[in-house]
Parts: sequence; C-alpha cells; structure tokens
Amino acid sequence: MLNAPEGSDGASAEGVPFVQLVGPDGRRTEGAQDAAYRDRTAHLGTEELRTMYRDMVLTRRFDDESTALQRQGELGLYPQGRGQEAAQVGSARALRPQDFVFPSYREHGVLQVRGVDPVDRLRIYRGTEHGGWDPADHRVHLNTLVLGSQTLHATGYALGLQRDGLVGTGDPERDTAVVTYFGDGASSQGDVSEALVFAAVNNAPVVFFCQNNQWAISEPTSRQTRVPLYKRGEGFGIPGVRVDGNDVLASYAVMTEALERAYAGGGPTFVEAYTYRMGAHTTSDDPTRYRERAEEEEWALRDPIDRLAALLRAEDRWDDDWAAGVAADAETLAERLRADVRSIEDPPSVSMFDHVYATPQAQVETERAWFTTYQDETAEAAR
Amino acid sequence: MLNAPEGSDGASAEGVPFVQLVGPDGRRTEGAQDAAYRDRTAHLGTEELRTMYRDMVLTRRFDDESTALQRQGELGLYPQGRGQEAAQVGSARALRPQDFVFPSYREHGVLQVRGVDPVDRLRIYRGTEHGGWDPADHRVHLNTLVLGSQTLHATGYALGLQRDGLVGTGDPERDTAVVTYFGDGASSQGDVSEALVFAAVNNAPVVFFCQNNQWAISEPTSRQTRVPLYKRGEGFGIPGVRVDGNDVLASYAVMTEALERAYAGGGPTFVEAYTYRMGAHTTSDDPTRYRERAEEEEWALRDPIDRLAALLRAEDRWDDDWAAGVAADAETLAERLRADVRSIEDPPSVSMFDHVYATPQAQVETERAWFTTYQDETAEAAR
Amino acid sequence: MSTQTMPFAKALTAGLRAALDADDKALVMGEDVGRLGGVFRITDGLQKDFGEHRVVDTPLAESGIVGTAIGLAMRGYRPICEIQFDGFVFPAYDQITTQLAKLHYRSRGRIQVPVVVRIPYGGGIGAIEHHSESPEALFAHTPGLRVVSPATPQDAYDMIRAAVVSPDPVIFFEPKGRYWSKGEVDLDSPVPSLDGGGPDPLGTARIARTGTDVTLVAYGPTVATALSAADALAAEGTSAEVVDLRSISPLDVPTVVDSVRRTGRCVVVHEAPTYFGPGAELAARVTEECFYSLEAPVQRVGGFHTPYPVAKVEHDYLPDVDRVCDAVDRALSH
Amino acid sequence: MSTQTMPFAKALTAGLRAALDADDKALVMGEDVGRLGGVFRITDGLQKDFGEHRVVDTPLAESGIVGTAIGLAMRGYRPICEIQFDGFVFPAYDQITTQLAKLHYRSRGRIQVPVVVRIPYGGGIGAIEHHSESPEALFAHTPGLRVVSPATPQDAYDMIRAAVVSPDPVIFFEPKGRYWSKGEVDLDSPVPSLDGGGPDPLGTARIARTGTDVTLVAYGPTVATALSAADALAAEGTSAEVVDLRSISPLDVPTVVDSVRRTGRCVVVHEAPTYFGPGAELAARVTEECFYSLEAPVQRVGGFHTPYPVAKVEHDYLPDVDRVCDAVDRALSH
Ligand SMILES: Cc1ncc(C[n+]2csc(CCOP(=O)(O)OP(=O)(O)O)c2C)c(N)n1
Ligand SMILES: Cc1ncc(C[n+]2csc(CCOP(=O)(O)OP(=O)(O)O)c2C)c(N)n1
Ligand SMILES: [Mg+2]
Ligand SMILES: [Mg+2]
Repeated sequence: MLNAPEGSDGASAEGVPFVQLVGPDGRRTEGAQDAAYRDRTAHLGTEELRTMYRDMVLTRRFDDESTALQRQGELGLYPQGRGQEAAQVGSARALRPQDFVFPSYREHGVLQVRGVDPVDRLRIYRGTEHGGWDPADHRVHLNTLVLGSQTLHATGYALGLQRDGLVGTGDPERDTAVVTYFGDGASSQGDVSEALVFAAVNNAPVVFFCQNNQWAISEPTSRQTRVPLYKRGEGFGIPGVRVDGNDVLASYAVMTEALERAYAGGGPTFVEAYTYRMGAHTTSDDPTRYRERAEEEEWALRDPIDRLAALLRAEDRWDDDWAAGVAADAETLAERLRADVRSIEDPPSVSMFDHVYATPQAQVETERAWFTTYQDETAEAAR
Repeated sequence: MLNAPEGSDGASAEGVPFVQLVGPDGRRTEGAQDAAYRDRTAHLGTEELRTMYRDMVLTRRFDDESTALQRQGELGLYPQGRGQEAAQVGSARALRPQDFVFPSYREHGVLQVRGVDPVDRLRIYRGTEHGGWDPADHRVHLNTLVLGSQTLHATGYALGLQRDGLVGTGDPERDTAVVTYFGDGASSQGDVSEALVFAAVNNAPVVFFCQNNQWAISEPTSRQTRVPLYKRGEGFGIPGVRVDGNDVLASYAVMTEALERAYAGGGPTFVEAYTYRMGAHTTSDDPTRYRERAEEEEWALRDPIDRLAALLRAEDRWDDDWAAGVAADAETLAERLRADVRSIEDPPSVSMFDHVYATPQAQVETERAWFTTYQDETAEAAR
Repeated sequence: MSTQTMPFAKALTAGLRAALDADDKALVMGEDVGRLGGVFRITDGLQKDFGEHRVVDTPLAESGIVGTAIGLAMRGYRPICEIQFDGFVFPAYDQITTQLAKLHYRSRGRIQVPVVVRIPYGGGIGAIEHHSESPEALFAHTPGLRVVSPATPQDAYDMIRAAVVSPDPVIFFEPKGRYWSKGEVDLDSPVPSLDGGGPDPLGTARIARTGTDVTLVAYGPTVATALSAADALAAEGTSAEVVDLRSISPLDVPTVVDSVRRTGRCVVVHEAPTYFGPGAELAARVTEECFYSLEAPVQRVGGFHTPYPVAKVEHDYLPDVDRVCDAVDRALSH
Repeated sequence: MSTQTMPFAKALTAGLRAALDADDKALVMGEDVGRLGGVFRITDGLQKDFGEHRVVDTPLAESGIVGTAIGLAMRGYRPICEIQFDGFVFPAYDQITTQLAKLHYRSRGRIQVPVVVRIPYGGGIGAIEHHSESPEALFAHTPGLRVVSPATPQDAYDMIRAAVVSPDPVIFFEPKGRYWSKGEVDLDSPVPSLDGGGPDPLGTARIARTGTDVTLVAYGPTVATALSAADALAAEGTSAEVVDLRSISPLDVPTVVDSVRRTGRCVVVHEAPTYFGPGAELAARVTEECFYSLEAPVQRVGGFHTPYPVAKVEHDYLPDVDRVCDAVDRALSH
C-alpha cells in the first residue's frame, strides 16, 4: 500500500489504505491484504496487459490530439483525461459486453475500451451534436453534464435489469450490471446520494465508480468531504473500496469484485479510484491559479502509463516491435482525428427543430415552418 | 439494551443496539456500555424529571385536543405526534436558550419545551397562517413542509454562528448550536445529504436529529434505507448514534453529547431517535390500510409517557398532588385551545397581498389595487 | 359500450389499470402508491393486482423518482411517476428540465424517455402550504415536455392512457379539486392513436360549450368554473363558448383562434398566477392571430402574484364565476 | 467623479467589491469563486482581499449553496451565491422556489432572506449543452423573487449593489455574452436607495434610445441587439425606441406602455424560448393597456421551442438584427 501524495487531499492524504497491485515503480506489490485482489488478476497474461497498455496509450493520444485540435480552433472545448487512464481502462476492461455504462464527461478511456468511435466522441466539443453516438451500439450512455444526474439514470437502468431477470442467474452471458462514473466534486450533489438510497434499498446491480482526481475545477477534494470518499456509501448500506486509480490492475481487480457482487444480486458497490487530473480541468482552465507545480510534479511520478510500461518491462512482457505497433496505431488514430474532425460538417440550422419530440408537436412545427420561410426569404433577399 | 420490536423495521429490527437508560418497565438500565450517557443524566433530580413528564403530558394533551378540534372542523388537518414525546422533549430539554431549532412539522414536543404558544402552533392547520409565530421569540424556525429543506437552512444558520464567533469559546452563555429535526422518510431527500456534506466539510455546529418513527406515511423505514439510519452520517464524516427515542433520559443524554460536540467546535452529529408514530400520519390518514394492529399494540407497551411515569413511581419521585396539578395544567391547556383556536379570526382576503416582498413591488401593488376595487364593487353590487 | 358514471379519481384509476394491463412494461412508481394507493387513492388496488414490481413504493425523494424513471425508460419501461402534491415536484425539477425533457433531443432521437409524471394540482381544498399550487407554466416553457390536464372523467381516462403510450415525456396535471366530481366514462373508448396521422391526441382542445359572444378558455380545474360562468352569463343574455384546452404544451391554437375569430372576445381562466402564466402565452398568441377580429384585449383571470395563500382566503385567490363574469364584462364593455 | 471605461465583467467585480466593503455581513459563495475567482473571473481577487470566510468555495451542490445561504441570511448575513452556468441552477430550483421565494411571506415578514443568486446566462459563446440557456421566465412566474438583468457595465455595477442591499431575494441574471463588452462606469454612483420613496431601483426600465415608429423591448444580452437593429432601421428611415427593461420581475409596465402609446408598435426581444416566455407577458400586458393605440400585434423575437441547440447553429437560434428588423417589418406592414 502506498500513501497518497501529501498535500493533494488534506482529508485523506495521511495513510488511508487503498488497493494497489503494482507500485509506482512498476513492481507488483506483495502485501497480504491485497491477496484476494491479486488473484483476480492472475489470469491476465501478456496479451491482456498489452491490450490495456494499448488502450491507455490510445486514450492519451486521443487526449493530446483533441487538445491540439481545440487549440487550433477545431473544437470549442475539451476536458482532458490525462492521468486517469488506468482507473478508466482498468475498470472498463472488467466489464462484460452486455453491461451498460453511464459516464460523466471525462471518461475518454472508458469510451475507448467500449469502442465508441473517436470522432463521434468529439462531436459534442465541436458543437455539432449534444450527444454523438448511439448508446445502444456500445452500451454507453451519452455524456451527462449536469453533475451527478446520470447516477440516478444508471440506478434506474439497473432496476430495469432486475425486472428483466438479468441478475443472479449465474449465467455469465445473462447477468448484467451497470456502472456509472462521476467525480469527487459530483459526489456532493444530492442526486448522487439519492442514487445510493435507491440502489441500496433495491439491491440494484450498479457500481458507483467515483474518480477522485483530487480536484473539482479549482476545489480540492477536501472542500467536498472530510473523510475519504470510498466511505460515502457505507451509511447507505453500500460497501466501499478505495483503489489506486493509477494502477490499472488494481482498478481492474476492484471492478471485477464490484461487478461480481452486482451480477450475483449482491447489490451496489461504491468504488473510489484515487487518481489525479494531470491536466487542466478543460482547455478553458488555468490550473496555475489554484494548485502548486510541486503537486503536479509529484503526481507525474505516478503516471499510470509509465507504471504499466515499467511492469511490462520488469516482467519481460515488453517487445519493441509490439510497442512500435502501438505507437503506430496511436499515430493512425491521431491522423484520423485530424482529418475527420475537421471534416465534420456543420448541421443545417433547421435541424435544430429535429427530435425535440418523438411525435409531431404543433409548437415546434409552427416554428420550423416559420424558420424555413424566413430562411428562404433571407436567402432570396441576399441574392 | 433492547431490541427493537420485531417486524417494525426490517432493516434494523434485529438487535441493533441503541442508547437506553430507562427500560420500558420504567427501571434504569445498568449496562456498562451506556455508562457515559448515564452520567449525563446524573444531575437530573425529581424536579427536572417532573418537568419532562409535564412537558410530555402537555404535549400529548395538545395532540389529543388538536385532533379533536380537527374532527370538529376547527382545523383543516393535524399531524399527531403521539409516541414521539420522549424523543422530542428529551432532546429539546438539552438545548440552551440561545440554541436555534429548525423543525419539520411533527415536533409538537419541541415547540412545547421551547415555549411556542400552543394557539400559534395551530394557525397553520387552521388555515389562517403559513407560519404562526416569530422565530426570533423562542429561537424556533417555522415548520418546513418540503421534506428535508430545513436541514440546509439549519446548516447555513450554523455556518453563521461560526462566523459570529459563537462556537468553541468555552463560554456556556455564548457557545451556540443548531438542531434540525426530520423524519426517516425525509432522510432520503438529496437536501439532507447535501446538508451532511456542508456541515461536515465546515465542521458546523449542527445536530441532525432524525426521528425514525418507523413510517413515512405508508412506507416502512426499510423503503428508505437498508442499514440503520444512525449510520447515515458516517460516510460524510459525521458520527452517528441511535437512541431509544421512547426513553426521555436517553434522548436527553444523547443530545447533550451532540450539543457539547457542536459547542466545542467538534462539528455535527447525526442522532437517530428510534421511536414510533402511534397515531395516523395526519388526521387525513388511515393507517389500517398499511400496518398491522399487532405492531401498534407492541409499541403501545413502550409508550414514553407511561415509561417516565413508571420511573418516577419506582424512584419515589411521584406525588399524587403534583400529578393532579399536571393534569389540571393539561386541562387548562385544552380549554385554552378549545376557546382560542375557535376564536382565531379569518384574515381579510386582501392580506394575501401582504409580505410577498419586503419592499413595494409593482406587480403586487397593481393586483392589490385591482382586488381592492373589485371587492368594493362586488360588495357594492351585493348591497 | 360500457359507459359508467364515476368520479374523476376512479376514471384515472381505471385508466392506469388499463395502461398496466395493456403493456407489461408500464409501471407505477412514487411515494405511498402501493398499499396505501396514494394519498388520493388514485392507485388504489393496483399493487394488489399487478404486484410490487409494477406498482412501486419508492424512497421519499422526487429527484430519485424521476431520475430512476428515466433509467427505467432507457431500459424499455414506461414509468408512471406520482408526485404526491404540486408543491413537491420541485426537487425533481432538475431531472425533468435538464434530463427528461432533453434526452430525446440530446440523442437525436436515439433515446426515448416515455415517462409520465402525474401531479395532483390546484387549490380549493382547504390545504396547507405547498398543497394547492398550479405550476404548469414552469413546465410548458420547457421544450421537450408535453404538458396536459384533463377536466372530465372521460378525458382523465383517455388522456392518462394516451400519456402512457406517448413516446414523449408527459407532465400530467390532475385537478385534485375535481377528483370527486362525477361524469360518464366509456371504458371501451380506444386508446388515442399516436401514429401522427390524425389530430394530436394529447394536444387537441375541446369545445366544451358553444357560444357566440365571448370565448372562455380554460383547462383542468377551471373548465367547470368557466362552464358555470357560461350559465350565469346565459342568464344575462351573453352567449359564452368554452374551450377546454386539455393540453397546455402544445396549445391547440387553431381551435382557440377559430373560436375567438367568431366571438371577437376572449377570457382565459386558470389558477396559476397570471404573471408570466399560461394566460400570457394565450393572450399573446390570440392577439397575434386575431388582431383584426378582437373587439377587446384578451382578459386574464388567474391567481395573483403571491404565493398560494392560506386556506381561509383561497376563495378570493382562485378564479370563480364572479371574477370570470367580471372579466367578460370588461371584454364586452370595450 | 471616478468614471472609468471597463468591461461588464469588471464592473460586476467592482460592484461585488463595493458591496463586500460596505457591509461585512455580505459574503460571496459558490463553486470556484475563491482562488480561481469563478470560471468567468467575476470574483477575481475577492477572496484574497476579503478572506476565506467572506468569499467561500462551497461543495459542488447548488441546492446546498442556496439552502445554506437561506440559513445564513436568517442569521443576518447577505449571501451572494454564484451559480456557475444557467443550466446548473436547476438543482437549486426547489430551494429557490419553495423556500427562498416564500419565507418572507410564510413568516408574515418576520424573516427576511436577502439572498442574491447570480446566474451567468444566455448564449452566443459557442458553448456545449446547459451553458447557454435563458431560464428567467421560470423565476419571474414565482412570486417573492425579484428577477433582474443588467445590460451595461454601469447597470451591472449599480444593480449588483442594489441587489445586495435588497431585503428581498434577487435572481441576478448576468448576460455572459456581454461580459467582455466595455462601457463607462461611474464608480462613485450612489447605491440605489430602497426606502420605498423613489422609483424602484431594481424594477425600473431605462429608455436606451428614443424613437417614434416602434418600441423595441429588450433586456440583458438583447439590448445590444436591439440597439444595433435600431441603427439598421434608422438607415432605412424607421425610428425605433429601445427600452432596456433591466427588471423582468417586476416589469416596469408604465415605461413600456408610455413608449408603445407613442410609437403604436412593439417588438419584444429575448433569448429565452418564445413559448411561455417573457415576451408573452409583455405582449399580453402591452395589448391590454395599449389596445387602442396598437397598430399591430406585439411581435415576439426569441428562442425557439427547442432545447438550446448545438453551438454550430446557435446563430440562427438567437435573435439577431435581421430577425428584429423582420419583426419590425411585420409590425409596420400591419
Ligand atoms: C450541476 C452542475 N453544477 C456545476 C457544473 C459545472 N462544472 C462542470 S465540471 C465541474 C467540476 C467537477 O468536478 P468533479 O466532479 O470532481 O469531476 P472532474 O471534473 O474532476 O472530472 C463543475 C463545477 C456542472 N457541470 N453541473
Ligand atoms: C418533498 C416532499 N415530498 C413529499 C411530501 C409529502 N409528505 C408529507 S409527510 C410525508 C412522509 C414523511 O415521512 P417522515 O420523513 O418519516 O416523517 P414523519 O411523517 O414520519 O414524521 C410525505 C411523503 C413532502 N411534504 N415533501
Ligand atoms: Mg474531480
Ligand atoms: Mg417517519
């Protein structure tokens, strides 16, 4: 176990234990306390570890390229995920295909693992869509920007799974769970607590995955809670666990435990992934106004990708050709983004009237008709 | 310690311990685990115990008389407090005069102890006021009907006390705390959890006093939580305690502990008073639709007033003359209610325009003027 | 044809029962809706017949009720949420406004959220604070929601079934003061079709009484008031047409406009505060479309710019026959 | 007189600073308002100068922010809450609507809750969902709240100070698209007096430009649009008067009516959806009071009945000079 870097989170910096299977130096930990979690990763061989590594590298490349696109004016905004790749990839790799994900907005690594098209992921930031993909395709709901709201949707969806008989069958093809992602800041929202109430009372198959990245924009986690967040569920009857969110294996292991509980009808789990937002809150943010460089540097030593690379090397699972392939894939991703994001077309203005309702609605149709005529006349007049 | 009556609260019926100083038979308990609480009541002599008894008897008489007045059509509605007198009187008797109370709507015993005029307490149910008294007079806020909302007001008020330097001075005349009352049902509201967040993070001098009376209208507490409610605060960093809410001494003792913590700057406490709503939810409710007579009978054996009477008798603190005096006081109260509630005058309709704003506001003044003219004209026409 | 006379409340119960029968994905959820059958007994007997999984007593948290209903809808269910009283819908306001109303739009039609939010509303029942309000304008301004309110037992029965089959979220305002009023209900009336071909089953007004001198526009609890006023006016020789809007969003503008073009005068009656209230939109729209046929400005009769007042004065807060007639007089004297 | 040219945002900062200086019971609270100075930097530097107890970074929970502000106000403080963006006020909607708006009434004047809720609002900044909305009508319908929106740096400076001294709760809508627009500000202008003697300092409209042919009514972000439209109209020979409402609740009806009686035509411009929007109340009221002087129905130019659309099409959603001129044409062609 590793203490959290000092000063990054006043409430929990002092020796609060967390599940850690790989240390910052890339070596596997050996403490007996995490043995059960270690067993959960025993089956992960070179191929699986390399897959996770690749996921993380691609996620970071997506992040960097999206940031660059924003700087070039191709995107209006972009919220970087740098530093949180292990928590996201590790947890998402534990999911079954039939599981359903309710993200917040920084879960680029989760979307990567689930296969959501990278260009689709950026439509929202380009200002051409409020969503971007079909949630049914990869069983990933759209981003939710009103913090915490999605935790209730996730809980409701899980209640639906129960009704559909998809919990506790023992059949891995059938048993299904839901995971919802949210931040340390969002944890303060009443909706999150209500989701804990509804999930606990109904024993719903949902995992509350809270990424404590130490900051909610400029506010440190100590402004949201005075005890470690993983305890939040306890008073609702939901077991909690803190995991080293910069350790992809630990994140995976903790998530498999939580999912197993959900599949078997054991109800919800609250996971706190202790990690760090290495970048700015979004491309509009300036973290130098509120946090110390020293803190950023300390956390840089815990970079999750470096850690997994070190593990792969230490265990002779690294291969330069393979690594070059990953780098090439990342380059391909970046090229695709550069080309395809630029060519996302602006929607026609009249499309703003589409999908307000699923059925024809008089007010919308009246306004659409007015707008169409107005646009035509304006175009006419301009000719 | 006493197990809760079986079946009344699925989640917590099985032997969850609570603080109890006097058993249902009126005898003091002797368990070592409650010794510290016992000490907190050591100074309570015959006079103090009799005062509490009187408070409880008057509260019940208020309850019965109000119910009767409702049946007679003098009140639109009345929510009975029967069964919860010990939790309310015990906790309220622990308060200092400068402390501030934020009730919900069933805290007749608290209002009794604080000295809020009994007729004023019924104005809301007679439909002549939305409030009824001046919160400054007895440092008791008005009832709050939107469940849970008042817990945030209480927390904010406590933050104000901190700013005013009225916490942690060590001076009993200065140190001040806030207590907010709410129910097991209300505990599910997001606002209550947000209040826990704000109170914990700021170490606010506020006591969250949750009366778990086993029911939220027709829903048993098991629909609100799967673990005992006193644990609710833990995940927010707020210590919790369950007390036998039918034991006035235990309620007093637990409250003094919570208040001391608040006064000293130790922050909030979550108290769960385990009690029972012996009556209907309100005079509009019919509990036979959702709960068993057997349950009601079992709890009747734990009647808090009987218990204190038994203690007084067992310890030779009972005196028939004194008891007759209490009964006479209750009769006086009832008479006063019967006479004065009936004579509460209906407000003039035009008063509905008063106090919408503290300053003159054009829309209100326009409508008030219209209404006044309209009323005059209508009266004129009717003549 | 099985036409029966029944109270408005029972017609709603029958409609809910029919909806639960017709679609096993439909479910009722809310506070006390199970064994108790709701504080107004609208869901009376439903849990007994459909079970605890179809008629669900939820934790006491309105945001949680609507928020989990959204998740259930995403999973293919059709939740019918009960909010216990008008004044307690506000904790759910965020989920309704930012999520329920927008998910279809946000997803470009990929997600449907067929959630019904039932809200007993309106005053006149001598209740305490928060139990008599009319917040419908606060929902009608939000695109993505359908906002309706039946005025008769038949419409209660028909519209609740239409709301449940609607793929769009419906805020269903029930005039609680009318729960005990009786009317004929044809229990075999077909569920309104939503294929988009015919008239919008949730968005079509009804002429409740024909007339020639003035159009009274009302919905929910004030339809009865308008009809009584029309009686009173008839006695004085004024012929009033009464339009029962049924839908507040969208408004059936053609029906109203057609009526006002004929009568030349319009009075809107609702319990909600007049200021920024439903009558404002109606007045603006009617004036725009009937500018040359209007003999007088549209008159609004509604609640005042005060919180809903105490029970003892609510009779003077609520629109009544006298105030409607007074407004008609004003309209006629122009 | 210390008149300076400064951006709207800086005028707000100066106003907040003046308010904090003038009353040590005033305090600023919200998400990121401390060290960061808010995401729009409106509270920039205030925590440094007034300390962590006067400028408070709160937990991330809007209901908690407003709810605790109410408690602080009951204890004698004057909390100025910042909501980070328009779309995030809804979690606080219950506390604002059922508590903040009603406590003075509920207590028959015994409790004052002088809370200011600052909300950056409006579109045109290329933002993602929930960051460009105009929900003011959802507050104006609620009695007990004052709802205002300044359009110029001077008004920003004056009105925020007036809001802080107001004993009534004020929902203070800041046109975020105008934050960077500059104007003259007299920093010595007196804090408006609230003694009830003079004109209502928060409820009085301003004639932003005089004209004779048509009255353009606007507030907040659309005042600039209306003024530009007036320029364009002037070039075509139409003289437009522009009324800057400043207050949405209450409306300064006399000022608007006086103008429309002179011009005979009225166009209301706002970003909020037209349907059930502020223009509806204005149109209804103006029509009622100017029935015989109106040459054409009041025209409304506002947002559509759609959720605020994606950034790439917002230019066609928002009222612009062309749409205002088009509406004026319609009014003139009647
Ligand atoms: C209800 C609501 N309030 C405010 C915001 C504005 N906001 C966006 S992100 C953010 C900080 C969120 O912090 P956290 O939950 O820790 O997630 P992180 O950004 O660190 O991933 C805030 C305040 C919002 N999106 N929703
Ligand atoms: C926000 C809100 N939702 C619903 C209600 C309606 N309601 C009034 S009392 C009550 C039950 C409250 O139960 P509990 O909190 O346990 O308090 P008790 O009545 O048992 O004292 C309900 C649902 C309300 N007042 N406020
Ligand atoms: Mg964070
Ligand atoms: Mg209860």
